[in-house]
Amino acid sequence: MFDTSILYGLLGIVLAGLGLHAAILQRDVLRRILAINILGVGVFLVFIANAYKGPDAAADAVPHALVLTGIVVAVAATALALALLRALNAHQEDADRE
Amino acid sequence: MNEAMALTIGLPLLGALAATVWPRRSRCIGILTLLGSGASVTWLFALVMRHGEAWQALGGWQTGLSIALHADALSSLMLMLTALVALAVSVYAIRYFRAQPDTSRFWPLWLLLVAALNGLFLSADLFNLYVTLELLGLSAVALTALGGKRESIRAALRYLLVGLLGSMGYLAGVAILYAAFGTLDMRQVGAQIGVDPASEMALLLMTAGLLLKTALFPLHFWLPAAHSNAPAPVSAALSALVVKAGFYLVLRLWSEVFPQAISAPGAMLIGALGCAAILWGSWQALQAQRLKLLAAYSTVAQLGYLFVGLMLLQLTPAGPQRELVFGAVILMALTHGFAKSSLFLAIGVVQQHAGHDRIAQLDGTAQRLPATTFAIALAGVALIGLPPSGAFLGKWQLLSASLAHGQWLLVLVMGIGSLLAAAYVFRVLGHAFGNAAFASRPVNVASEEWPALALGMFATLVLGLGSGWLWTFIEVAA
Amino acid sequence: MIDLLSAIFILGGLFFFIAGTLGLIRLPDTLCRLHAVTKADNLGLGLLVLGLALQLGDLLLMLKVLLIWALVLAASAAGSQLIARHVLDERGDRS
Amino acid sequence: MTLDALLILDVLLAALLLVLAIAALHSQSLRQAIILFIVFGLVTALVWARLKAPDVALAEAAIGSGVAGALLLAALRDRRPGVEAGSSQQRPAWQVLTVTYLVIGLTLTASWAFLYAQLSADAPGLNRLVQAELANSGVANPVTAVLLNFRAYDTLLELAVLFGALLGVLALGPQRPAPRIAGPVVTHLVAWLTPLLIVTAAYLLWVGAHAPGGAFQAGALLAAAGIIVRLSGNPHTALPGGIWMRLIAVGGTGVFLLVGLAAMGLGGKLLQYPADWAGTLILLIEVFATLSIAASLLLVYLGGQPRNWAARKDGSHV
Repeated sequence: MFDTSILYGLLGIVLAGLGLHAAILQRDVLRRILAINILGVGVFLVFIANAYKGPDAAADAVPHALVLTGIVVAVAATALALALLRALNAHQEDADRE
Repeated sequence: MNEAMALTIGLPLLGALAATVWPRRSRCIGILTLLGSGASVTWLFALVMRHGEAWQALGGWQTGLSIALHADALSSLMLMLTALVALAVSVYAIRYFRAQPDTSRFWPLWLLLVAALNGLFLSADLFNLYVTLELLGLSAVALTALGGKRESIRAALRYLLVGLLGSMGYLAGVAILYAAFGTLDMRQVGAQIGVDPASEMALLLMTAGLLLKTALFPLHFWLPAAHSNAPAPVSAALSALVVKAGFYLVLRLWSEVFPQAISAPGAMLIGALGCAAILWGSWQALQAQRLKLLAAYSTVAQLGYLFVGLMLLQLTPAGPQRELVFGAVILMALTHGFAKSSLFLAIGVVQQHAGHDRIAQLDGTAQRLPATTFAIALAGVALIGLPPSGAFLGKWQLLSASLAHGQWLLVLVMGIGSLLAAAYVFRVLGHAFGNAAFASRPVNVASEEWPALALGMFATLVLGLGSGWLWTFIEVAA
Repeated sequence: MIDLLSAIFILGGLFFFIAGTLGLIRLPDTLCRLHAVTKADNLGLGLLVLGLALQLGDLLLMLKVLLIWALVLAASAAGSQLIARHVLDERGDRS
Repeated sequence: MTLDALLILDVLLAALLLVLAIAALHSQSLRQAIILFIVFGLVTALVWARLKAPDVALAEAAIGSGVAGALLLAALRDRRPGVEAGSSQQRPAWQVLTVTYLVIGLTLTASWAFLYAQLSADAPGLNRLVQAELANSGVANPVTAVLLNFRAYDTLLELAVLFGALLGVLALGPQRPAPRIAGPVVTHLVAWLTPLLIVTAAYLLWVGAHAPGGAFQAGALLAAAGIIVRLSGNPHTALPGGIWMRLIAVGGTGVFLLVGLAAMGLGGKLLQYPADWAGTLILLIEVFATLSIAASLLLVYLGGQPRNWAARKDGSHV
């Protein structure tokens, strides 16, 4: 049996796998941050794909709310990571100047 | 009961907000709200002691639709540990962060961290736990970076990325559980867990994510840098409380949500990793040149004991024997919480007075900082597991459980671990009591030295002598 | 009749999009590419929006769709101006 | 539309998303990677819309792709040009192979577990409960009902997470210098786009009670207005200084928590709104949450503590 939920759910798992792979293997911090964000989208996709109950039925609202929460948490974490990266670069520049 | 739970989480959160709005009052606000939430933890503790486990669905909606909070023996003991360590660390932090930009940066984040810990210990909802994990992770990272040095920022960034990977693993497990069982409530999920692909995959993903956050060997690679480069009060909280939160969650999930899905080889694997952590962490602690690094590696080792305990817990069938092991694991976790925070605070005092924390150059510390050296000794007694510390009884129970299962290897590993711990503790004390190159007058700043001392006393004396009461409490509240 | 008209508009819009994309890939330098892409945005999206608006049958919804077109137009005009200026700046630096 | 046409759309969207993810993760230039990631976010928003999750689609477009994209591009600009730390080093082949095989194995077992969960376990989910209680929740949009009533505690802590990230960013140092003044075209565009964004944000906030939208989407749009004002080279971001800025930043979490505690004081449980007041209280919480979210995202975009953050009422600095 083939249906939309399964297609998108599997897509989510593959995206999560790609993100995980890059998050472990990439060396550049900015690229790791991108990878973790893509991993996150993959996990969110599993939630939303499961919430989809077909073209005629109402979708499950609870996973939608969870993913909304997840998106905000992800952007908060990304912002903190980028600020740390900026502070680290500033230190690096000071060190280079000396 | 409702009120006690809500205030335990709400007061520190409210304090974090107030300390942000009025930065010049942040210290005062911080101490007051921590006293308040400590009082509500005590209240909750008393209620659990009298009535047993407590459970409530927030918002007044039926369970499943809304988020549930619960308090039982395990969570109220962890809350109590958090409240006491947080108070002691705060008293120390008053002096440590007395310069202005630091004060108003530390307190809001610190209160947020306490709120996250309290929320995590009280939550009974799998997705809500993810949110508390992230709140805990982000505030811990921000606090680690407060040192401002390049090393602390680098360690904080790595800590953040690792923590995010860990919570994503956890969240992926939650997604699969929701797809399979259609609920996020711990009890409702636990009732449906079986030996099926969804349950086992969720168990794997959630455990792996949490082990990354709890730094079980070989996933500990981020911990020494983060814990040794953070400011002293933050190191104390990270080692004593934040990694414990991850362990608490593994313990909670394994014993209440997933017991059906855990296989014996899985439990053995965790135990084996715990053994490796004990040996590797103790060995690295012995090699460390700096006190803070020693303390951080010792945390890696001590976490190993907790996971060995978790394995023994899985192997022991339900009954009074299992309750003994359960109590032993909690006792070990509590003792390490008090001992390690005591050690980190004491190291902070030494570092501020000596200007460094290189072990080889600490001769004469005992003469200048007698109370702090005593605190290090007390913490050391608990880390080695000598009587009368709580760890002695905990280890004793774990050893007898290992013997009961015929696990001779475990006995050997724990023996070697204790010897190594003794070696690294006495290495530090040996230098501290060594002849001073210069004998300055003894320093006595009470608010700086007594928090470490009080925490050390708790680890060795109170938990050791009061441990019989602990098992009664666990029995009553279960 | 309306269906036929909107089909023509949408197909026309698609044609411009494909042409713009081809231009983006094949043309030699940034300014030429910019030219191709803005054509696709303005004309392609305009035709697409027209075709869709005919299908809606609700005046308010039609206005909303047209507003989207106007916003994209303004944004792409400002964006391509910025890109072009950046290109010119870089050329100026090099010479 | 027939089912087959939808299937083609599904397969195309899935393939596009996959290609974009791979390209974003493995493109040579970092700038390209970030731009591809933003496009990836926009296509993700399309997928959410396709899967009947319009609230999530709006949030993804505004926050996941919009604000996150702006943050990433700003981070890119912080770097010294030409330096791509670590990109020259290669990991040893055995590491790459081990990780690749482990991740492939994990992906396959996870797929199997998901298929099992989807096909055999077939859980009904919580939607039945949501629909049954929707009439008592004070709002008509089920997602808003879950976010601000049924699972309001999650949302409270989520606001706290955003607040924590903000505190962390502010503690790391002063904000970035403003970019140089943009040309007249951009300045004019910003001048009439900003009011439009503010109006749209207010609309999204209001409409969230019964249709897709709500505090998070509205807050992100408001933040976007501030970001483009900033990007046009204007040093001001319309944020008030000193205690007012701090009050706005904590207001969302604060009002939420106080309402929750007050509800408990009236004899209910934490966050148990009195039935008649639910709609009003939710709107009140959402208004403050929107302002807080907008201020937090904007401050986080500025990358550090603005000079007037810690100012006292009389304008002097702490």
